[in-house]
Amino acid sequence: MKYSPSRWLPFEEGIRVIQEEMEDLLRRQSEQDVDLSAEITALQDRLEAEKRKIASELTPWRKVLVARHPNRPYTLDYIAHIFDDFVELHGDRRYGNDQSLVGGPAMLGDYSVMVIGHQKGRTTKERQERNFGSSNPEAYRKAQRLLEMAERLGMPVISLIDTPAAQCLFDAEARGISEAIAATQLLMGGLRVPIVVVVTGEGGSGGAIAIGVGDVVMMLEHAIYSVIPPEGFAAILYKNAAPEQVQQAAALLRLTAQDALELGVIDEIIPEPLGGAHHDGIGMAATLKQAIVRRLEPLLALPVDELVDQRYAKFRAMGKWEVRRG
Amino acid sequence: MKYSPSRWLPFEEGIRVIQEEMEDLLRRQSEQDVDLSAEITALQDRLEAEKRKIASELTPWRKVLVARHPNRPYTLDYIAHIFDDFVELHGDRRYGNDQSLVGGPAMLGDYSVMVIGHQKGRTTKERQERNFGSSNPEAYRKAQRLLEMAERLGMPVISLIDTPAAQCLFDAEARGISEAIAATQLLMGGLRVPIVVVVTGEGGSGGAIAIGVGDVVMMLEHAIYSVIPPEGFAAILYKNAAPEQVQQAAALLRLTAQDALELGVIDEIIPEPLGGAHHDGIGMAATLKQAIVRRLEPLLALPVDELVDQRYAKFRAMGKWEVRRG
Amino acid sequence: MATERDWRARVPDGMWVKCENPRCAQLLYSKELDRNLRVCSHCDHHFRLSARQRIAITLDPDSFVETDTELMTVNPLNMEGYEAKLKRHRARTSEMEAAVVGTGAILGHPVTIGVTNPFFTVGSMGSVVGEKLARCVERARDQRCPCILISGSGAGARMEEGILSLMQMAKTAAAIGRLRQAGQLCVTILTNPTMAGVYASWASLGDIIIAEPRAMIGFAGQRVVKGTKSDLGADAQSSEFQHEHGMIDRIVPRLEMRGFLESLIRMTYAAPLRKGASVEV
Amino acid sequence: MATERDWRARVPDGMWVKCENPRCAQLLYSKELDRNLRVCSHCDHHFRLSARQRIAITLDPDSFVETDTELMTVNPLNMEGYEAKLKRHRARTSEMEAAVVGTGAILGHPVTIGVTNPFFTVGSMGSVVGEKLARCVERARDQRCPCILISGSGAGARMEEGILSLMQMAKTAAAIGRLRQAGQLCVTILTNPTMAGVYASWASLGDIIIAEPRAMIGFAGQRVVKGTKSDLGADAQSSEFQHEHGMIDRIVPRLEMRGFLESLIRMTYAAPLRKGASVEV
Ligand SMILES: [Zn+2]
Ligand SMILES: [Zn+2]
Repeated sequence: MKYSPSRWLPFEEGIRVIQEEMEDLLRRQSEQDVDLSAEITALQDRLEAEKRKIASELTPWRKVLVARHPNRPYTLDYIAHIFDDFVELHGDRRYGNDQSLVGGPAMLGDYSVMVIGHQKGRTTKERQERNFGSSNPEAYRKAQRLLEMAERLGMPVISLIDTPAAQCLFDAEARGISEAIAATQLLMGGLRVPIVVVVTGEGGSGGAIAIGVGDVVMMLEHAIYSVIPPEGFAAILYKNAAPEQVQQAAALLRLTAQDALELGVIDEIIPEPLGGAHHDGIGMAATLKQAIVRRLEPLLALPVDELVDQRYAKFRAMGKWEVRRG
Repeated sequence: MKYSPSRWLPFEEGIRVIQEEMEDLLRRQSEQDVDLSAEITALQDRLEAEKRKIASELTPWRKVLVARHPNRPYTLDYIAHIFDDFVELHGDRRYGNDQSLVGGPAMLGDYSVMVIGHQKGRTTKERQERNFGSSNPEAYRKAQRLLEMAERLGMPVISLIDTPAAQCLFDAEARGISEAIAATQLLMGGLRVPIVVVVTGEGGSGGAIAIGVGDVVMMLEHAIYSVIPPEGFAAILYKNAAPEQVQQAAALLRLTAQDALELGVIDEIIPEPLGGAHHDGIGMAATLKQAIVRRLEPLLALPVDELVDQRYAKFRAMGKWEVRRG
Repeated sequence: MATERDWRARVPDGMWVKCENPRCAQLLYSKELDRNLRVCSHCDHHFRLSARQRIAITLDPDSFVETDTELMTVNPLNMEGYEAKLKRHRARTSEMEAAVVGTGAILGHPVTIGVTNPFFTVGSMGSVVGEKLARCVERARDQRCPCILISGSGAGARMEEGILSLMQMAKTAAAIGRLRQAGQLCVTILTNPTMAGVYASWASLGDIIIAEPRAMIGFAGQRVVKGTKSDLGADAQSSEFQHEHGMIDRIVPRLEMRGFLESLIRMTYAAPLRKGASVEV
Repeated sequence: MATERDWRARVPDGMWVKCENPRCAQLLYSKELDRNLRVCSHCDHHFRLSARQRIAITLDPDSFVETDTELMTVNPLNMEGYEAKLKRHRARTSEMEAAVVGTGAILGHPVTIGVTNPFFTVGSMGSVVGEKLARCVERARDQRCPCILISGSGAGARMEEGILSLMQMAKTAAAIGRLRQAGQLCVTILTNPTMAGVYASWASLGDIIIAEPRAMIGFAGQRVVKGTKSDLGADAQSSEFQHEHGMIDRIVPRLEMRGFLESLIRMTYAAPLRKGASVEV
């Protein structure tokens, strides 16, 4: 995976310092032909320790920053490393070719699947072309088309979620962003092939759940899944929210993978490399692939009516309430 | 039905003259308190004879003019006179509310049906709003939505065709007019409720066949059904086609109801009032209603698989060819 | 009867009430306003109605039987202030939650009905609201009758229930999917306001979608839009805009709504190939 | 072999051929042009290919078996000049009609294939073309294999067969509808030109729609557009415009087309819940 030059989150300062020292050591070793392997090993241990420390201190707000990290692997990165072949398909056959969501058939080992997923951009130009992963209605209508195709052709679906939120500007409203989100959920709710959903980065409200209805729903360890961005929630709670208030809002929302698991919204947390997926995208993709295959194969064995009934029952059970007696 | 002031086709001059005489007589009778009933009866006979004469001389080109007559009943006129209740539904849930095609559930006697049909405008303003009955993609996507709803709810479909052609300007192209026409035909081809199609006026090429796939296809006596407007065909055949050449092109195209019946494209011709439906819209609606009910009821009794197979076989058989032996 | 009690509770004590529309502000005789289904006779402003008022003007008299009242909201995220807020809204509205659901009839034809109450947390959808609506849709499927869902929800999802409220979108959407497969009609009626997570799930999924005039209807909450520097105009979030752009079948004034529904329900039951006979409720 | 004969027949006698693209007009060595699948190595212009040339560059070698050759065009409207026109095109192309259909394989996987020939009446669709394509689609359904349809049709419907040619749109669309229900893939490949009645029926109904670069693709024929005073720009009728507006999945250069199809066909056959086993052809 090719990333733009490393960018560091504020709390990653320790890692940055050690990695610079490491580069120094390696340079000196190769330029001056000295053996610094002992120092390098020591530094590797320090790096590992620092990453562990950071990982242990990942507050919900820090997870938000990790989930949004510009070096975090995106859907097309995962596709490149998980699938052996991928044919990206384009267009909603109605209006446009929205690039904030990608999809198409792909080979997962010996069998084919249909992959859909939000796609943020890596470069400035690509970010704009992909609208920062915020989808217009056309993106969801493309997804619907691919989902229906997958059902007809008998391909299971892999859906990767990574969006700050659906597009909410005038044009999106005029072309029915609400209808697009609603109809995609309805379609996935009854689709007669297995669906595995993974929140890989930002699971941003309606834009996320639109492609979030599956037989299995997983989250990467530091991904987030939220009904509203913490900034938006803070704006509702406080006037001109200060940074600490935004951080507090992030905690209140229970938006981490650990929260989602506890609340019964997801089935599994997929561990990330130490410090986050942005430190080892290839390792992350390998872990993700294993999880997808492990979850998908039992679903392929289920009779389709049972599969669809189970998926329905799964989402029907979501939510918490009490039953008042007589 | 309320029409704008009568407009006369060139070959209807004889009718115009007699009707003016008739109005004169009726005015004199009421103003001068004289009995002119003998004269009136004689004039009525002359009017009838003149209409008969015109009817016998309706060339293909004249039928084109009758089919396009601005006083000809339109879909909403038929709906008003055939159905006991009608709830017009709007919008494609994607982009727009195209008024060149109307539709919604309606009561046909004791049972409900889903009606769709092109709609030209009567007044100048309405003509523009309805784009002269030339449909944009949204119109066909609205039709698709209503067809799918009819299938779910178990309502048979009545489709009334009256369009010069589908819209072919830049915007229609950009929003997929071809896809919209193609997908509507595919949908109607397999819809699991009975479909009765009637070409009531202009059956203009792709815009017409888009909603023309049914178990029974009928045409009004002076309606036309054509792969291309005669003007367009003349333009292909001749450079700067003269009026006679356009008339000749109309004849070559075999676009009348009688041609369509002979060529196996329609099942029945529904007779029009003498001189054309524009002389008696209410009478026309009554005849049309009878034909629809008579054709629909046997279809309701068919098992749905058989219904759909028959419809498929019907269209599969269309066309003429020879089989070369060994 | 609960409906009657609530209806009265919402009428101001005085005989006169000022029109809510600031550009009208006409003084209206409260009994006449009620007779007019709480539509201002001067400016046609449609006052917000509670869930029970909606049910009263929608169903055949005395046909409504409430269901699913045993579902009680909890505080799954331990969100500070949520319980107090619920308590406040319960006291103010005499309702336990923002949705009222049940069965009833229109012209004697069985229907199920689910209504969100804009007076209770602006009709936001938490776990109990989502669950009640899903059960309402499922009941229509089981009893093979049409389902009528009426939205009045300015907030969409209920923030205090976090991600659980987001899941209610998928839950209600999936339920409507099953109703469609069963060939039963779903009509949604959008009233002021219908926004965000509600509009982006069940409210947009009616076979037929009706809106009251000049209701605020849209995806993005105005506060959220402001925060993200949108150029969204106010007009884009109206019944009229949504209708013009093909999202809403009809805008029906409140005084014509019952008649309109009667036509729809009559025609639905008169479909000659309708799936399944209706079951007595 | 017919394919070979035809392929040669389309190569000019001389060793050098001028690029069709007037802005290029480069002299190309004809054998090299053939090796390059008749794509200009200077300007990337894609020369038109006959139906048999298409089949040759699409299917596994020697896998094509032509079907439905017994269908013969008649003159159902007694249109003056139609028979002479057919005769002319038959002589020019050594083909009986504008469509060639049959069965074959890609990577050994069975497929059916139907191709319209832009050199025969500009690939227009009359009764025989429609019937051949419908049978090609039905054969894919019967044999439970993918169907590949390749359009090169500037005229859409064949005017000389009037209303009967219009009906071929409905016929082919309905056939693809049945193929979909049977869970078999339909890929359409749009080449220069794909217009009107062809684009508004089967060409737009592929599960996956591919186009060659810079092909003229659109609904309205330019002559018709002119007659109705349209403001349609030429650009609107191109692969690139249609792709940008969401109508076409991918624009694939001819030299990459076979590899692209291989991926699609391989993945189609590798779908774990694929309906029906494939039947040996
Ligand atoms: Zn007022
Ligand atoms: Zn060239």
